[in-house]
Amino acid sequence: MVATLLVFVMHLGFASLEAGLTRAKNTVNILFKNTLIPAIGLLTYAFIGFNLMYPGEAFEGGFIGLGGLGISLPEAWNTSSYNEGYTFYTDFIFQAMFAATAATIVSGAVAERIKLGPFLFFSVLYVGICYPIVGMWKWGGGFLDTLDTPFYDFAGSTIVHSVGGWGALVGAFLLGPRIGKYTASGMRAIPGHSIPLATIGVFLLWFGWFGFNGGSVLSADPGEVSLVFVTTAIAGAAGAFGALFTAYLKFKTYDITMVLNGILAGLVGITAGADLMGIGEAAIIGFIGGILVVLGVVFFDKIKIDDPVGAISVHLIGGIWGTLAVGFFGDLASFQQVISQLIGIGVVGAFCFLTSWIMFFSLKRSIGIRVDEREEVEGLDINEHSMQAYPDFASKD
Amino acid sequence: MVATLLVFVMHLGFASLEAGLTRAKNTVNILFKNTLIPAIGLLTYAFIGFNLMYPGEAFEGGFIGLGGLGISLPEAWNTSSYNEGYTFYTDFIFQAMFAATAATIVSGAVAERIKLGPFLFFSVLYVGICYPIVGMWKWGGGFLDTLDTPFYDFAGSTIVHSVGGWGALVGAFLLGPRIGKYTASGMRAIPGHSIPLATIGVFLLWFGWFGFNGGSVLSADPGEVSLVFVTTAIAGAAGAFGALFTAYLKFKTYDITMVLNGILAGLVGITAGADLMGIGEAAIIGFIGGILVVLGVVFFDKIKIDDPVGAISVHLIGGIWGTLAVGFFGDLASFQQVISQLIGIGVVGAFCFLTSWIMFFSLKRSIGIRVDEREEVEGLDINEHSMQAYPDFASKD
Amino acid sequence: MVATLLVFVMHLGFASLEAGLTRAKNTVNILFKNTLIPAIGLLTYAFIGFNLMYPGEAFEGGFIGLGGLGISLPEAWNTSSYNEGYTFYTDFIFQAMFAATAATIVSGAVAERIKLGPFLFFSVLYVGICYPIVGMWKWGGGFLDTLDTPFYDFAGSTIVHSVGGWGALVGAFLLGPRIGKYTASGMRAIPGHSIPLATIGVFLLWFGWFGFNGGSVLSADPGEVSLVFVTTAIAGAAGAFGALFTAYLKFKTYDITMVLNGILAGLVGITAGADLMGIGEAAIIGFIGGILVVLGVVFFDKIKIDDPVGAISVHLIGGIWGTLAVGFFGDLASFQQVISQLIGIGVVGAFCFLTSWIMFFSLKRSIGIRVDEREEVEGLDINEHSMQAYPDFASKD
Amino acid sequence: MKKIEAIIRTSKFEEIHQCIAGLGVKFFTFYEVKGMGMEHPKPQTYRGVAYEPAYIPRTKIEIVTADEHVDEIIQCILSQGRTGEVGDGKIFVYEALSAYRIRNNDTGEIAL
Amino acid sequence: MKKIEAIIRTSKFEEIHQCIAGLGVKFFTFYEVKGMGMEHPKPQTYRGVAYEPAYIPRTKIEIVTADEHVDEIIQCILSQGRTGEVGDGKIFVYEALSAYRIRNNDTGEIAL
Amino acid sequence: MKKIEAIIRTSKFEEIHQCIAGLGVKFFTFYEVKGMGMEHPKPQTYRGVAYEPAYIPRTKIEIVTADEHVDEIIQCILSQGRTGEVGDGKIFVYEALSAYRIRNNDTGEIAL
Ligand SMILES: Nc1ncnc2c1ncn2[C@@H]1O[C@H](COP(=O)(O)OP(=O)(O)O)[C@@H](O)[C@H]1O
Ligand SMILES: Nc1ncnc2c1ncn2[C@@H]1O[C@H](COP(=O)(O)OP(=O)(O)O)[C@@H](O)[C@H]1O
Ligand SMILES: Nc1ncnc2c1ncn2[C@@H]1O[C@H](COP(=O)(O)OP(=O)(O)O)[C@@H](O)[C@H]1O
Repeated sequence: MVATLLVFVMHLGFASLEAGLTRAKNTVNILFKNTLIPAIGLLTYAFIGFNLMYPGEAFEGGFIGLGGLGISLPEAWNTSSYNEGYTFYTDFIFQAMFAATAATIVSGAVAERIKLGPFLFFSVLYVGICYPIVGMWKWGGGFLDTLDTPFYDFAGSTIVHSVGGWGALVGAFLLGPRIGKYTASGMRAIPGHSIPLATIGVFLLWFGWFGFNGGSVLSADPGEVSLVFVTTAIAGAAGAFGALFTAYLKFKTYDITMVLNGILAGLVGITAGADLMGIGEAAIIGFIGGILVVLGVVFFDKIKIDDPVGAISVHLIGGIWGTLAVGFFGDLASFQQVISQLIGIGVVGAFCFLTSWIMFFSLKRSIGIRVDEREEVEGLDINEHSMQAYPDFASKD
Repeated sequence: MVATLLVFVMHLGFASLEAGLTRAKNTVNILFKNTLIPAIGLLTYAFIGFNLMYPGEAFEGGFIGLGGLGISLPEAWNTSSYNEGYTFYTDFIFQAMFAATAATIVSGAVAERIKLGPFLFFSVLYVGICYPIVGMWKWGGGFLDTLDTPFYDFAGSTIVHSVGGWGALVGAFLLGPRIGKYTASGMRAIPGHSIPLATIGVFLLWFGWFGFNGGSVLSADPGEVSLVFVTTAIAGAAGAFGALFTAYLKFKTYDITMVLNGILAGLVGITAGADLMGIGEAAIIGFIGGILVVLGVVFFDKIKIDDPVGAISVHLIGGIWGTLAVGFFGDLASFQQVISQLIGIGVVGAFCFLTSWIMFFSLKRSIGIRVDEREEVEGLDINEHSMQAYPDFASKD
Repeated sequence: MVATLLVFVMHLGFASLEAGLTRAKNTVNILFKNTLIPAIGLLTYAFIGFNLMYPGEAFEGGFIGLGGLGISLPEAWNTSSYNEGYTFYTDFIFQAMFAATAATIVSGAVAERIKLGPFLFFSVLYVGICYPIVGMWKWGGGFLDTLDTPFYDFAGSTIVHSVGGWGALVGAFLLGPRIGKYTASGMRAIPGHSIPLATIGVFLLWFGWFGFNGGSVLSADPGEVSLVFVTTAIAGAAGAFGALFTAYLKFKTYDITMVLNGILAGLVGITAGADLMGIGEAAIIGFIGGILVVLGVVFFDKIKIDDPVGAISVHLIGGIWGTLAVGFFGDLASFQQVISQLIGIGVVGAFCFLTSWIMFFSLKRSIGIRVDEREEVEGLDINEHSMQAYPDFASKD
Repeated sequence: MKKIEAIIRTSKFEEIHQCIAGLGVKFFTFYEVKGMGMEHPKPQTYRGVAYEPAYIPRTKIEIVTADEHVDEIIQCILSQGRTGEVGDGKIFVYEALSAYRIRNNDTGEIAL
Repeated sequence: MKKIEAIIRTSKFEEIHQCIAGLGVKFFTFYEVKGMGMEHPKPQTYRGVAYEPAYIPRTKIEIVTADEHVDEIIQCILSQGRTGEVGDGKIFVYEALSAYRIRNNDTGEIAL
Repeated sequence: MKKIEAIIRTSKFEEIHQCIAGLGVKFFTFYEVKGMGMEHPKPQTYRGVAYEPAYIPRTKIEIVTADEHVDEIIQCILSQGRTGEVGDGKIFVYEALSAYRIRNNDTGEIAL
């Protein structure tokens, strides 16, 4: 149950990180979205998500199933006979806290230019429907779980992070870059407005990740939970160094935002196999995650997909890497497993890419997804919220 | 015991929220008060509060009782025979962390104009004496607990939040509004200086609330604790939307400060009956809480009671609503229960109103409670603390 | 295991506090260091530290021992037979989180003028080697633990905080004061740039301290853990008042930075004997800690050792006081114990002073430890990181 | 055409603004400046070290106006900006050679 | 020697900068100011209370230049600074008596 | 009466302040400005993208003073503000027509 709270804190972590890495004139907007997202996640999950994700035995091995609307209590819900050491509600609330994560990831990548309404609309559908459907494939006993060599994703490198990452990729692509990011005379930097806020965000995310991974043990077995804690801690630490070295080699600066992204990439990377790895393997996975995230940021900038916070690199690239790593390292490593992992990555990717494309594209064609140019230049805070994040301070832009 | 820590974090939540919703020139003052308040709470509660609140069986059904000064250990204090799964000290520290909450609530409503000394003096008395007396009426086995249909207040919608709310109301009224808030030409906005700080505050409060409510189960029964987690999460989420919709209908803006207040009002609302409600009922209670808080802010502005952070609306209105809701929804709903709830609300309200009036009024007549005009205009930080919160930044006012 | 997470949060607390109490132009630098330090701590501890600290029975009573490199799992590591209620990994990760604390303490005292590279180099060695050697003396069954009256240091007033404090003293001394701090015309104030950040930091540290101390019970005995929680809470609260009164008497201002330091000094003070004290004793120890920290700040300013955040006063003076207090108060109080405590303080002090002197001095003579004057005046952020912490705001300096 | 620069107490800005708006002067520019003068800034203390911040925050108003309005604007500032205590600030007047309205190339007094 | 002061839309700074750089004017000073004028600031709302911030943020550019460059610089600002909507700002010109380069005591136009 | 405007290195403010205080000049106004000039701002990097911030932060000092003090003040600034490297800044002098002390309506040089 503590794990549930830690996952809750991650939403604050995301809110802080994304606010810190964007400009002061869009801060209210980012915080507004990231405050509503967990609320949306909790409510939609209660209404429909939980049943979509865990439809029950009738749908075992299937693609989609719905066990009813709302929450209907099983018998003996309040005793731990429901699941060793866990009650029905413990299970529900832990899963519900997870749910909103996918939308938070998208929020970072589309920041500073997306319209509020369409984004919230997308979030409701993505969190309420797409995420639980994907989740069901593996965690709800769906077909990915019943492969010969079952697809393995311990706490959601693919099921959670890549789902968010694909949505982020599609959203950032369909929106186009922020004004002034890629100009005729080359790429321009748009620095985030508060490094302390971003740092607080990453520490809180790391903190929450212990719950994210630790809680996914879904039992209070101290042996396994402690192992997961260790791999989570080591992978994050190694990710910091992976990103630090790569960024230094490429840019010749000690870039704290890259170190922060590297920590997250290390964490996303270990998420799929947190219970399968030893210390050394966790360090390698984290370190490579940290390298990949820096290369990812450079790559997406090169193809002019503008992701202000690096969400695609962290969650999509990190998620794919972590999922594959289960096939290469640790207790399940085998060629068969690599294939299963690739199937999982591919199927989930195709589904998420498609559904988020459909949603963003039809929103774009109908009500539009991007604020108009003047609003973007003046800032979303003034225009969408008639507010300022820091009214007492003299700020630029 | 984890719950204790979560309640501790709430003090940081209050500090951040109140600092964020007030001006930069009063930030040191707010933080100073909110740093001392938990210290005051812990020390007075150890010295006298705990005994006032839990005077022992001799005072059962009574109005006031004192079981001695300081902390005297019962036998077998360090084993769980003291209380199923709980030691004496666990009980003490959990209650002690609660204690200071009432003063923190007041602190927000009287912010930006109250003198430091009188406020701290008030806090010591209110936290050290008034709060435990009220607490004893219900939780210490006092007369509210021995009504025919006992007054029900699970984790303190009335016993904690309204107690703070009444003090806040009286304090804000006797102080009068901040200079420039209600002028001849109409009401003026005095925006809070940091929305990120306020957002961090609310997330931390929500986080802590799981401990506040979850810990009030006073046993580690996983069934009940998990239910309480779910209702707490859902009520907060519904509160966000209740406030969002109401604020949008009334003001046509997406006001993040109202969403933040709405979350808190939802949480205050569910606090009295967190263990009695299902998901649907929690959602309704939270949603209505969110509506009420917006109406409350508008109402208090209309009658010119100036509450910079909305503390009265959140804690007093939310607290009354939550306490009543126990009579309308959930396992205890009955007409009799409504009456008992009304009795509780009324008695506690009368007592708190009276005692805080007496205290604030005699302070006002003797040493004065309000800083002088020039100090208020220049800011309390410079005048009461000879310091600035952000000396490196160019700030207005 | 929850305790582990709390200790993790302390690193965020340190990062926030140190960033808040230094200038905006050095914020990225401070955050960069404090983000890498826990990563360094985790990795070095996994590689070598844990074995240095707990070399096994073969080295009982010794000065230094090494049980191998890397982590080798004992049998039955994943069951609680390893240690009542604890697995091997639980133990490792808890200790690993502790490890980096010593370097974080140093980081605060040498802030705003030390070069990044040499500092990180120092940190790796200090955390990777010096800290575990000292830790082994007591916690790894070394000679301090096998004295006739064993040296007692419950959670590390000496073993953790003084270790950091000595390094901080040596570092700050060898670096010299920040430019402009002690001028011909007297001492000048260099205010920290964000009091809210500093306040958040101290609350998070206090929060984490419950894990630091509570987790050091090394068993889930609810009686002892709850006692430790109470003493930790009370000592922090009393420290706040100790510092408040002292600062008011000396400076005639309500200085929040001193109150924050006072809380920390109270916490450092209780750390050595958190399980031995009652409420009253905890209050006295904390209160005196709060007094000492203010006197310490004044003293180090007088002898021109420039410690921007008060780390030496908090951790070294507080640590010595707390360690001594075990001899004066509580269950072990005796003359013999005072002697043992003095031995422990002296031996650890001598070792840390020497090793950190050697390291800092040889770094100073070889690659240099201080940034050049222009870099210091312009800020480390621009010069070492080519970045600004708050690029959207107009800031001084 | 003259340029009036007034360095005023930030707290008096609103009154002065009202007064000159009453004269029909709707256009001006202002910004925060730091002043050294006879008034001394409130001493601050940080960790036991008292210090005087080097300056007092003030607001500077700049109004370019036709010669005939100069006196009445100055009267407004003098009357509304005064507390009588040290630190009320100063007004300076300068000659302006020409003025342009960027929106439509208006030149001269019509552009003010 | 003249001093040109232009109060412009902050969003037009970049275009104007390019244009005057094209004239070979590499030296100038600018800062953020607040303007009162015909354009009204966007109303804001805080907790249900709508309010107009008292001003519009603008940028002020100061260029001291030899007499012969004044006109072309003004043309730059007029052409690049215009949106045609209320609020484009103003340009004022003043006489400057002398100029010094601190680095090497250069005086007069050579110091510009 | 003259107005001296000096754009200086922020780091030289203290020295210049001391020097002119030594001349008995206790009143002046200053504020932060941004400068374009021959010195180039230190390049920054953010997530792999190097960029030059568009300007250098500088401090502008404004002193209105009687004609006879102008030269000595300028000497102070020239001597104390110099590092000899590109970017030391400039001093400009303008004519001021009149001055008023808001506190007591003093006018002319007595108001300075
Ligand atoms: N000669 C001057 N040149 C530039 N600014 C001045 C001058 N004299 C005064 N000021 C500005 O006016 C402000 C008020 O001056 P002060 O002497 O404190 O007021 P008073 O004359 O009312 O006592 C100063 O802080 C400074 O900013
Ligand atoms: N006479 C003046 N003196 C000083 N500043 C002025 C004056 N007139 C205009 N300004 C400045 O120019 C800005 C733009 O003026 P505005 O009247 O809105 O533009 P426009 O004339 O294009 O409609 C104002 O906000 C103000 O800062
Ligand atoms: N003609 C000018 N008009 C306005 N400001 C100027 C002018 N020339 C220089 N400045 C200001 O002076 C600063 C220093 O100029 P710079 O050319 O770098 O110094 P230096 O001449 O010592 O090399 C510039 O950043 C700018 O703010």
